[in-house]
Amino acid sequence: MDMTQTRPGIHARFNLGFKDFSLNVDLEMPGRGVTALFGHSGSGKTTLLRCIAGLERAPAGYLSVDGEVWQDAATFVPTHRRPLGYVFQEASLFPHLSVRRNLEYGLKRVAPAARKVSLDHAVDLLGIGPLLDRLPERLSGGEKQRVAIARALAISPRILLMDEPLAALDLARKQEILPYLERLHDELEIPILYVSHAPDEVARLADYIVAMEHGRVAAQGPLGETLARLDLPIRLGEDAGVVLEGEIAELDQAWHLARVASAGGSLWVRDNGLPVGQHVRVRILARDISLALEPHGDSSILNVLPARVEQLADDTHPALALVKLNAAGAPLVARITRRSAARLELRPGQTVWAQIKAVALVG
Amino acid sequence: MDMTQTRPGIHARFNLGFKDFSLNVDLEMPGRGVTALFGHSGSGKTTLLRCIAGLERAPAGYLSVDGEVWQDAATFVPTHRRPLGYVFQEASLFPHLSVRRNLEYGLKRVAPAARKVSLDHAVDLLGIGPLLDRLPERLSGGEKQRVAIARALAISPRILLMDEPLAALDLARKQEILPYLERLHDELEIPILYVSHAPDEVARLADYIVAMEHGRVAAQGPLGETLARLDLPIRLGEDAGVVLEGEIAELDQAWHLARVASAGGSLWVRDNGLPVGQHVRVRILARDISLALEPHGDSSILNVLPARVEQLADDTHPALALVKLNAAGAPLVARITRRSAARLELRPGQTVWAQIKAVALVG
Amino acid sequence: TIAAAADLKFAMDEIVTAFKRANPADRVDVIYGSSGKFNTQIREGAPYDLFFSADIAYPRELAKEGLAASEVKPYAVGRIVLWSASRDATKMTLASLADPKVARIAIANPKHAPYGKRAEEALRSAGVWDKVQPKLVYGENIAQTAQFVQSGNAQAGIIALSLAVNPELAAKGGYALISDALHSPLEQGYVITRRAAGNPLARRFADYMGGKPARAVMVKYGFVLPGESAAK
Amino acid sequence: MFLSEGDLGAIVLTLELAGIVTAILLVLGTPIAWWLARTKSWLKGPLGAVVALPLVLPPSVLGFYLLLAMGPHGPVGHFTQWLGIGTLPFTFWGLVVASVFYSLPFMVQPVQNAFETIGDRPLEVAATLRASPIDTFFTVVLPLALPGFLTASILTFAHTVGEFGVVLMIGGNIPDETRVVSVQIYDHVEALAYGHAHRLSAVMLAFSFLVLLTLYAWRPNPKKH
Amino acid sequence: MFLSEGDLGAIVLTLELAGIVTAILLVLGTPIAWWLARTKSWLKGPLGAVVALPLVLPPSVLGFYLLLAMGPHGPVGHFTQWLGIGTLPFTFWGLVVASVFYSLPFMVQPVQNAFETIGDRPLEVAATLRASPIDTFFTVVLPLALPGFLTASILTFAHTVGEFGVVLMIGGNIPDETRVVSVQIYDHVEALAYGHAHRLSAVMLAFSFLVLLTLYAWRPNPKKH
Ligand SMILES: Nc1ncnc2c1ncn2[C@@H]1O[C@H](COP(=O)(O)OP(=O)(O)OP(=O)(O)O)[C@@H](O)[C@H]1O
Ligand SMILES: Nc1ncnc2c1ncn2[C@@H]1O[C@H](COP(=O)(O)OP(=O)(O)OP(=O)(O)O)[C@@H](O)[C@H]1O
Ligand SMILES: [Mg+2]
Ligand SMILES: [Mg+2]
Repeated sequence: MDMTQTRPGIHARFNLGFKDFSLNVDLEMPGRGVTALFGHSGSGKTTLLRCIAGLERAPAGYLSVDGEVWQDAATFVPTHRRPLGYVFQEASLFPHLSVRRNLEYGLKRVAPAARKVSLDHAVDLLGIGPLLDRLPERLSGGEKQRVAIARALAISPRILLMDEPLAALDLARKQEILPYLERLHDELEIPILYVSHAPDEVARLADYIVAMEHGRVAAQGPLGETLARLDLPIRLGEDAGVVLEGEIAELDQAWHLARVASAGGSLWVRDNGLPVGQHVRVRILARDISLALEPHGDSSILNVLPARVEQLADDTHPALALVKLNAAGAPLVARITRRSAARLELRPGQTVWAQIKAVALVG
Repeated sequence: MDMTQTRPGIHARFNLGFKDFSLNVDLEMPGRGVTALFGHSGSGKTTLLRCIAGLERAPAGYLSVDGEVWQDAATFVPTHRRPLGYVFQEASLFPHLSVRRNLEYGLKRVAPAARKVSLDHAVDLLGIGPLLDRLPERLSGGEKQRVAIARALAISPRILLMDEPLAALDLARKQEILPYLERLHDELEIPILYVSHAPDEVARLADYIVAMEHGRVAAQGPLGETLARLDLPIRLGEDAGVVLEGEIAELDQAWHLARVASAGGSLWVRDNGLPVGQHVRVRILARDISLALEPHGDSSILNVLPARVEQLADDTHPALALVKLNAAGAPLVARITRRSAARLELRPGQTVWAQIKAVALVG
Repeated sequence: TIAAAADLKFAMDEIVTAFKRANPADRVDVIYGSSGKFNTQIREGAPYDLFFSADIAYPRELAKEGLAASEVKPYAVGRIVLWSASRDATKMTLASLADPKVARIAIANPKHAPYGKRAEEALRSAGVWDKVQPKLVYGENIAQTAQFVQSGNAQAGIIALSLAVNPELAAKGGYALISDALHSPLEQGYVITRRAAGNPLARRFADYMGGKPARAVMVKYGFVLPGESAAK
Repeated sequence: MFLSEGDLGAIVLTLELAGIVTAILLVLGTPIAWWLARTKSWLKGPLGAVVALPLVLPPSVLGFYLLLAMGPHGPVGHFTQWLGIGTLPFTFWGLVVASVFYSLPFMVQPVQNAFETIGDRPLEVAATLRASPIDTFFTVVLPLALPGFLTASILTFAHTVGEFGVVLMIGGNIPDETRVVSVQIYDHVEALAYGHAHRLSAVMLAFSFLVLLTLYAWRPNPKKH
Repeated sequence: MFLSEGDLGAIVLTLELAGIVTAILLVLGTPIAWWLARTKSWLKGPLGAVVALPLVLPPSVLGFYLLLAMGPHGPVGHFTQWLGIGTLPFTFWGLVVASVFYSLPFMVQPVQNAFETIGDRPLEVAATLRASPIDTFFTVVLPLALPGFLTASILTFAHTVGEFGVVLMIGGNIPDETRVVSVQIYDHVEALAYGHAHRLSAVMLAFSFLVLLTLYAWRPNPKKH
């Protein structure tokens, strides 16, 4: 085997069989940023995370993280020596310890010098301060899950594995936690492997996508590219779209708006307090783009970009079509009805105006 | 107390105190359709369901379901005598029984004459057929949850309590299960109390909304009305919007579209195979409506309705405004930037064109 | 340390008290128990210096195996009595045990308890064994046998004379001495163990046992001394 | 023959006794364990402690007290005589009663533990699936507590087989009625019939080993909750 | 005085013995229970059964075999003599060894059950939080198995207090060294000194009741998992 040499990023190859299921993956994931694990219920996401954590021992597997070999023919680093944080699909708090002592459990086992995440801050942000002295049996479902997230963060892991961590949380809470996770992976430069069924979470957080199907990897790649592919087996459904990179070019303080200069052109987004020059990412969903043959000044739509039609493809429903556009080099995807496509006589090469109803700043 | 007389619907009044939390609710919910329970993590949703199920015994509580008193000063019907189905927040399968025997557990305890739900059908639809002989410990998170749903359905309950039943499921699976639940409550005419954090689920399923906050009911009312209220403490965020009633007026087979005649006007939606004349419900999200001062024929937007501005209100972000519209008597809500509102000089009484990018058929 | 058969308990306690009064500097501990158990334990190195057995066969065995430091000497002869807590046993004979009103008769286990063996012999000699046998219950030792009778669960029993004169039992019912002609003599013997070969105290106590005060005590507690007959 | 007829009789008697005692204790100990596991009463502690008390007395002393209690002048004896079934000592059923009393903690404690670790959730689920409390008890609680029942049964069975202090006192060592194997082996040892004792001990050990092994084989694998 | 000096000595000795035996068994029984709970080896069944076997023999017969084994001619005796510590019978430590052997199943079985019901998840969680297996054992497994340990300790303690068959055989009833309360009470009963026996029994029962009650009070409330 020539795979034992030092390579950056995460390399994982596992073959593991249960009675009615087998996992066969060979993955290369970036060593930083968020990798979203996607896939149907029962497609093997949890099993993959468990293999990476060393909780499941795939025979003849291989795993290296940033050049460190955690598993190969000769090596099997036991879980407690892998510097990872794991948020289980079920919160799995220690029932005999109070919330506080659950949080401290891992923290105590990390050398003070290696502590990089502020537990107090995590506690505040996850809103579990008032719960610290309770036993887990007295927590609500979402409260448990938040404690489990804080517990995994408290050990300042060098890689974070999260199995649907936000599934039991309400939207408002999610919207508080997501930016925190984003900052975490930016500041600590740790890779996060994130299982989620929520496309908005994925689109918002992920830099890299792995789609699982029947224990195999159906597709993998960087978020932007992958989302713009029209043939992708990942059905993001309502949340198909693209992500563009850019930077804040101008702030409009009166209207609380910020102009993002991206490859595709200028886009106005809500001002989230980021300074001019800040590198950002914007997500544009296919469902938010309508096409017009001419620009209309009297509409409430702020962002209108000229673009060229590149490709038309089927969508999930026969009434709909996906239109891949090229806006000054940046890929965009629009979802419109086939009838509209016919009425506007859309064809590759044509120039249209992409009216973008909503642009979300995602990092 | 004069509350013991027979009243249709569900009447619940509970006061229950934990150490740091108290539940104080006085609720009237319709006796059919789906009531969505909304609220932050820890706001008391699970506790309320438990009180209704009789798993928690609120002193001096009152509960009647369709005129049958389940709890009052003199009565406390024990849980096993209440004809309800309960899907717990954690799947809670019996660990010693196979999936099949978990499903049969409740079924066996229901008189054959009272069995109205086809177990086989539920099993098929939830995709758990291949799992029947497994023990719960060998299931994935989503698989467990699906079994739990089937198990609760199998007893053909007269009221269904569901605590975030779809939280662990992927979008595709959700989209298979939701219509099934819809049909179930239509066909069986059983009320469903449904806890969910997913606004799309709520908007799609719910007829009635109860928003909880700190153990109290912050708002309650029928879906349509409640969603159109701009002052509502429920922050549906991205999924604010309205629901209109209507019926299928015309089918456009070539483009797989259907025209819905609603109070607000004609709307084209994807054809889901429903016959002409069918009563339907369509959901229009605020984020999907853009406003223009004139109609534009050259856009890909199919649905454009004339409407009158009724009210302008703040949204969650200072860059945004919610605009309440009146389209031929039907309420619509649009979310646009404040800058656009200013540029278009929107004010109450003005006539605008509501360009509706997407209309979802939700029942 | 002295290992003494359980039936010696009362007599030995008094003798030891007297011995200590005479020799205040000496320390004497007595342990009571089953002779068979002591026999096994001495073979396995139990720290007993003197062994007063309820059956002379045990010390003889030890002596034969070279575990004794003295000859085996008889110190008493045990007698058995018929006793009842619920009726006047003084008027009973072995034959009256066949009476159907006597549902249960307690004897010590003839297999290993010397008193039980003599009881069986006596019943056989009296010719009532066959009639009585189905009614028998067996005690582990003579004390347990007495308890069977005392608690009223057995209507009669054959126990040691030394027990029957105990105030605890004498208060209830009464006893009838069984003729020693009906059974082989129950010789009780002692031996100094090999361990105590160099222990003068052991020898002094053995000698004291042969002395007059000790013999008087033995008689008082219902033992018949070797070569004498039962005093009634 | 390898074993005497008396030995065989004793073996049969022992198995009968241990089997019956275990069965009775399953029936009797289970509700006690359930009550102790679920109650919130302050009596839980004291009653829990009382259950373990018979263990503290030496068996033959306990036997002695039982003999007094069950004898013609004791309270239990009065009761049984009033029932018209005479007194219990020196009968097989006397042994059974005494062994039940003595082995109670071996049954109650492990079963109580098993009940306690089940928690409320399975009971709640069963209730929402229409199972009455009794139904739930048999279809959910018992199966989930199975390992506890097995442990309890093993301890009870083995202990009843080995016990002889109480048995000797209450039973009176009557062949084919109360002379169980433990007493028989004891007699052999006391009579210095070591060869006989060894043989019988070996048979009992081998046999018990098989019984225990069978019980173990039944034992389900640990469940993840 | 209410109790004689000999009685007091015996009580102290008994508590020492029961305490030491319980402590030793906690140390000795726990790894055995852990192994039995976690192993997937086919030896699990047979070894599990072997642990329960000492129970099957009557105590004094077991004592007899232990006496032979630990005596000057037995294998254990040879070993201890070779170690230069003489032979164990008729010493306090001989009692301890014998009681440990005899009470092993009372410790192992309930603890094994407790270990088994914990399941894998808490161990996995601890591993992801950097706890080594030994660390996990002390910080997660032991606390979660506490009720099992309490039951085991109660059974072991009470049983050691009450046991006298083995103790009498191995200990030889030597005052202040091996004459424990159970033997003392037994002697009193045998000597028909009932009053004395009653008093001592009552003291033992009362005292044990208090000890057990304290143990019970410690017992944590059942946890919902
Ligand atoms: N047994 C209990 N003892 C004390 N407090 C409790 C107990 N059960 C729940 N609580 C508290 O009551 C509050 C409401 O809990 P509940 O489970 O009803 O919340 P919820 O709305 O279902 O939240 P989630 O969406 O997170 O499941 C929470 O703050 C919780 O901590
Ligand atoms: N211990 C096991 N024994 C046998 N089969 C198992 C075991 N654990 C999981 N499986 C099966 O392996 C498959 C993959 O499970 P896994 O938990 O990885 O799915 P998942 O992608 O995490 O699904 P979900 O989104 O529902 O959590 C499932 O079909 C499951 O039933
Ligand atoms: Mg999973
Ligand atoms: Mg909840």
